[in-house]
Amino acid sequence: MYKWVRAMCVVLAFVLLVGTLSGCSQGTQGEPQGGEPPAPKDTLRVALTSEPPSLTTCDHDSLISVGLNLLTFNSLYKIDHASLLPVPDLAYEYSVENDTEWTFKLKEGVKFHNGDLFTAHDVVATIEYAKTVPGSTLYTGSIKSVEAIDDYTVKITTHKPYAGLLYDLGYHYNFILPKSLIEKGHDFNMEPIGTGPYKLVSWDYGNSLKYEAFEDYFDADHKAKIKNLEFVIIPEGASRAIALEAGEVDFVWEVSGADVARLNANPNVNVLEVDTVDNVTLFMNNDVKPFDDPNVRRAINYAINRQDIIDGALNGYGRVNYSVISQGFWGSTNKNAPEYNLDKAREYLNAWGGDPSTINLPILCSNETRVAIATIIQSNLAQLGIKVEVVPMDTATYFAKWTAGDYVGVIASWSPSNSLTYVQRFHSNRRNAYPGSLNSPEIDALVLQAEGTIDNDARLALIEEIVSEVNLLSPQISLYQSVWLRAHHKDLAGIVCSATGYTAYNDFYWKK
Amino acid sequence: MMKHLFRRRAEPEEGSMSLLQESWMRLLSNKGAVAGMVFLTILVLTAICADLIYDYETEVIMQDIPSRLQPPSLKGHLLGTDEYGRDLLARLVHGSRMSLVVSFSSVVLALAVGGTLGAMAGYFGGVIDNIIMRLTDVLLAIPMTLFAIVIVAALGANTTNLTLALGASSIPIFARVVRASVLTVRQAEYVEAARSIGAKHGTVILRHILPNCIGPIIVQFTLRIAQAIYNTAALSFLGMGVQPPAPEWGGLLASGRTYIRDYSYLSIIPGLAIMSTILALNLLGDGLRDALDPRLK
Amino acid sequence: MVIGSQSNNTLEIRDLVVEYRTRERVVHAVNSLSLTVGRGQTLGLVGETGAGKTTTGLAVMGLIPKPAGVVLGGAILLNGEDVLHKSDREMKQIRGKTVSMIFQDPMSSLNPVMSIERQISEAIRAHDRSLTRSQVLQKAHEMLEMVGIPRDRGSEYPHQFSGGMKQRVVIAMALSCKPDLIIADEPTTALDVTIQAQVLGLMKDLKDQYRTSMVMITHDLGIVAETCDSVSVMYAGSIVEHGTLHDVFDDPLHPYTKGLFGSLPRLDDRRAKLQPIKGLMPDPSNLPTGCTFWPRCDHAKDVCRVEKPNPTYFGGEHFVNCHLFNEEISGARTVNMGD
Amino acid sequence: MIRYMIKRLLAMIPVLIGITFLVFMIMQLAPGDPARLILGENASPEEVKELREQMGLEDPVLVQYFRYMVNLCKGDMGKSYITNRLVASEVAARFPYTLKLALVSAAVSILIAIPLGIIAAVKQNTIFDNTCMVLSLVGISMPAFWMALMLVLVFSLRLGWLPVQGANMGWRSYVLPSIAIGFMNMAAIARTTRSSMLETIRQDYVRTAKSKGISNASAILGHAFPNALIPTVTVVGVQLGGLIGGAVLTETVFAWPGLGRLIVQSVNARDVPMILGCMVVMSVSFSVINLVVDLLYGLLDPRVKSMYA
Repeated sequence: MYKWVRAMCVVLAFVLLVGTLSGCSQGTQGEPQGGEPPAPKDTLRVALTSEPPSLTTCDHDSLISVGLNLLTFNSLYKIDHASLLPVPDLAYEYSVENDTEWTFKLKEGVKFHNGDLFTAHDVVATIEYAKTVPGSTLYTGSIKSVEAIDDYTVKITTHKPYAGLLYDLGYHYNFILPKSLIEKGHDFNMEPIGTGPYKLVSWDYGNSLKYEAFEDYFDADHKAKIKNLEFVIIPEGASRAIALEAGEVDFVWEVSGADVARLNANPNVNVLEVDTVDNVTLFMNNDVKPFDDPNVRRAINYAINRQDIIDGALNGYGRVNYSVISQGFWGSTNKNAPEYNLDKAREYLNAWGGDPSTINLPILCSNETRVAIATIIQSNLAQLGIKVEVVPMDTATYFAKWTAGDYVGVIASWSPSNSLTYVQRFHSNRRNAYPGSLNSPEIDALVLQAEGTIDNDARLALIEEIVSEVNLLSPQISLYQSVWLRAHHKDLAGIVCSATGYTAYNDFYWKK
Repeated sequence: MMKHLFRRRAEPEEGSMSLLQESWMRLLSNKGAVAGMVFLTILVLTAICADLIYDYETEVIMQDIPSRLQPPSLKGHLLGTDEYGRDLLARLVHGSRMSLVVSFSSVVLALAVGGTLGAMAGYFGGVIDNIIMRLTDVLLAIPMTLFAIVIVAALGANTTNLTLALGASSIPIFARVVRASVLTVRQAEYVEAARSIGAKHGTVILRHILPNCIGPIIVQFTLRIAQAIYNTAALSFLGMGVQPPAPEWGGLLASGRTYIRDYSYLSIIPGLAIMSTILALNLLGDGLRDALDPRLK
Repeated sequence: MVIGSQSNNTLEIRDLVVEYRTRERVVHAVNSLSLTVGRGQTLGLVGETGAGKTTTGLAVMGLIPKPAGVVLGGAILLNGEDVLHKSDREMKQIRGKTVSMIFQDPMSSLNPVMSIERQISEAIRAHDRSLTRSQVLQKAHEMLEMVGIPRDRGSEYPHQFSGGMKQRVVIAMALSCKPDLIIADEPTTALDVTIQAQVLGLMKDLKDQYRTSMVMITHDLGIVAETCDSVSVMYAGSIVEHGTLHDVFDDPLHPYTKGLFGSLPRLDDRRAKLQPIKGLMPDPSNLPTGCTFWPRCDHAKDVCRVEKPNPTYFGGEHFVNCHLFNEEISGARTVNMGD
Repeated sequence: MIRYMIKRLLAMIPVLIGITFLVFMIMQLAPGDPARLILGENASPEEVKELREQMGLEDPVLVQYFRYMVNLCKGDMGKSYITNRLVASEVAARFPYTLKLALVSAAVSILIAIPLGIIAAVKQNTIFDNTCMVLSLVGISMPAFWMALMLVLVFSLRLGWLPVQGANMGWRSYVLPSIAIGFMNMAAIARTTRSSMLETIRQDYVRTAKSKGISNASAILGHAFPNALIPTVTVVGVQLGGLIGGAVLTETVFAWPGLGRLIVQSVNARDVPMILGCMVVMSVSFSVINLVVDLLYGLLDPRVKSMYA
């Protein structure tokens, strides 16, 4: 009898629980909670998706870390957020002699956070230090030597004529550190001391980072306008949106597509859609049959419906791209890019001559969005009779397999700052890092030529040529360019978000 | 004390019933355990017949973007659809198979390895016992979930590794249980007798000792399955277990979590499934313990 | 100390009825039981396990386990006051102070995680709040020494004592507030024979010293013979025979009493066969009608199955509840009991 | 007692060596090259090889393990592959968060569960008892991470009372995570307290206590409860140990900056030194909890205490 009562109670508790919860789920979804008073006007709070792996300049390739590096450091030339062109930063002009010797004139009176005065010696020390850091070749490899002509003149010699130098100097590896601290073996990860508009105040691991405006910042136009800058780490998309609505943060660095509608409905919040150069691409292993045949790759390229992917897997937030390079760079072109066309696809398949049903394309995916993309590709290619296998895996395995060349197809993305860096990746010498990528002597020659062309227009023409040639070869298939979503409190102004993913927090200010 | 006296007298003197039958009757008289058993039977049947109910490729895996995120309704999808337009019920049903297979096989694995180790330790004693027990000391000093996570971290996240990891982390518990039971029956007369007529060690363990430790093992087995279901879901929730798009309850919860604000059914329903299964196993486990070991009652 | 006219008796129980009610059944533990214990007297309450002796003792203490146990009727007079109608608060005052109980198993009746001096102090402090902590401790030590335990062992825990020593502690605890009545529930059953004698001797001495009345619950007739002034024989919840020690031992009347003596080995005639009482105690949830003993009685008559017997007195206290004596008092002694 | 403590502490050493060895060896199975992981996709094979030598990865595994242990004794757990930060300082920064949360939830769950268990036992089979027991059965069956999500759903998303995640809102940040972690413990502790109380309130010594004339309440609290505490402490210990493992999930749900989330991040990034560091700290705390529980037995139960001597 008692046991029965107890069993009934269990059932009842269940029903109640389910009832309550589902009741809650259908409950009021009305006004978002805006109870928090607006943030004090001298503080800007930003929600980040994850903790920066590092605050140093030389040991990471993380978008978040570079974004924070930009707060504390400057470079000789920086990549302008709007134009994506190199513009003067710590240097104010440069000149090139016999195509390999670059002389930079440096700004005077620039101070580091620790009070040191910035001079040419800091530049020499920084670049020489960066060259010793493993993994820096991509950014410092072209530089043969650096010397200080005088305190405010520095000469950089490249191994051979190299057009990408200004861009390279704009990468985080070449952000300027004070010589005195480099020599002391200072841990820039704990104390990132540079010349930047903000100083790091504290870092609560896994939780938050606090910055403070650097009063002696040299660039009066870009001096930080908000005194305190605080980053809070909020991994979950919905949580970031809620934090913004509740006034716990003022700026969300990455909004999840699922939250846009709700945030748009909130009068206190603006959502920004930032078109980026982040190119999400299906890489095929060009060493594996039949993907060594450009006809097969082109056929597949023609058969993939990008709009399906953007609608189905991305909540509509993406831009169709057919070219191997991201659109938006100087030198980007769509020439020869295979747009969605099933007839063309069949044509190329016939040119290949094999039986499509023998083609099997396993695609490695590191997250569920990519699984969704691969699934759409699967149904696209089914129309050609090509079989696609969706292979989900954890990031670490995915990464290990990809860099070891142990793959046939893989979805990945890349967002360099300029078209030259982008096309350099089509050179076969990058195959040691990316096994199975393009291997074409003609393209290699063109890339080398472009690297050595200092003249801007001539180089951009060369880049266009490379892109259109590579488009014909179709070594990889661009799927879409990401649209990154940012959101901020409506009183926040001066917001600049670059297509490369960065944000100039020092230009933000509070209205009123 | 009085109560105890009366109970003893009231119990019918039916020596004819075998111990197992008696336990079974006791189990049946426990309503909670019966409820648990009924639930689990239905669940297991569902898992077995999952393919008959929903086709894996077309209904569980295949995305149907136009019908994404439809809330539960009696007309369309009973439990709604997920962010890729897949029927949640279909994924739950197939997810039950995944959860049950992973947890069951991991516990069987743990029982096989842990049981053997425990039996050896208990039966042979001495150095072997010492080595095995120190080993379990080490394993027990690592929180179980963490140990499973480390194994998955090393081997990579997929279903097989998850099973291995969960199995490995339960080994010490079975080793302990079996060893303790073996120790209590090792000295029993029938074991001595079997040994004295020259039966092999293996035979003695398998034929004489293990059947007599079966009670605690069954109880522990049930409770471990509950734990394994939990851990399967937990690791998949962390992205370290079954990888999407394969359905697993914890994985469903993880992907539903993104939509918890507007489509909370995606996170409520899989959680309820996990909870009721564990609840059923706990009820059954408690019932079994009471039934198999009346002294604890 | 003496209140009212009828309180020559420390304890007087009248028609006590106690039941245990569980979901499945009702157990009739004590049925219409009456007994009296005179001042300074010791009454032996004798019977088999399950006869309701302990329940009777607990009823006096007001410690019948609730909610299963229910006192349905009767009266329990302690020094003339009916304890059945006392409030919890009043009962608290009575327990330990007026009546205390020594339980069967010293192993389990001491709290294993509390030092013995604290357990004794607790009893003292419960009835005298005016004492300081050290006075209480002092008293507890005195009690310990009185039962033969050195005071410096007071800070030890029960598991550090042997069974006999533990029972001494229990006795010290029971006597610590000098109660008028002690109910000793098989105080020596759990002890070795040699220790038994010591403990019994101690109890007897202390009882005399304090002029305490006592109910000695036991199934051991030897103990009764050694310690008691009068004896009540209990069967299935009621008294079947009562008398002074001599009455009952020299002249047992009830077939059950005789049976009890018959199941003892006799030293004077070692060849005499033991004559155990046949059968078992009846299920107390399903007692036989009429005389509860008839299913086991060799002399059962038709009337025994139907009617409850009334007491038949044989001068003084001695009475018996049996149909064999109800009608033919004179012939009773000549009844051939089957020898 | 102190000798016993020292003995127990010394006995932890081989167990810790075993744990580190086991975890170290398991992590050797991890595919992928740490050097490649550190350098990223842009490094050349020569650079990778150079770094491998620099890191001593070319040495035999046992040598690597020995070196790790020597460093560990010096308090050096190495550097993270991903962040290049010292593992020791990172772990030291994260551990207090885990510890604080564990302590708060343990304290709350114990303070609630034990009285509930006692009352349920005293009022056995009443509505109160049945409700408690049903709730606790549900409690021990409810996955903590799901519970966490449901709490967030109700109290943060629907009602907006408490923060969704993080540790930045003072005490309000602690409420939901500690409930999520503590509920299961509370259920388990209440169940054990109840069942051991049911046993002890029927013990003879409780009756003895009452026969001395002390009140029912003090008999239960003064006699039954201290004895019932012994099995309860065992369960509390097991549950506290579970807090450490369970932290992984709850901290992930609440983005709590503790060790649990750190280990999940490190696993996802295959950051071996960080995983090892977290495992060492968590296993040590796990062992310390077990030790404390064992010592508590000694305090609660004189029988155990005399066994130490």
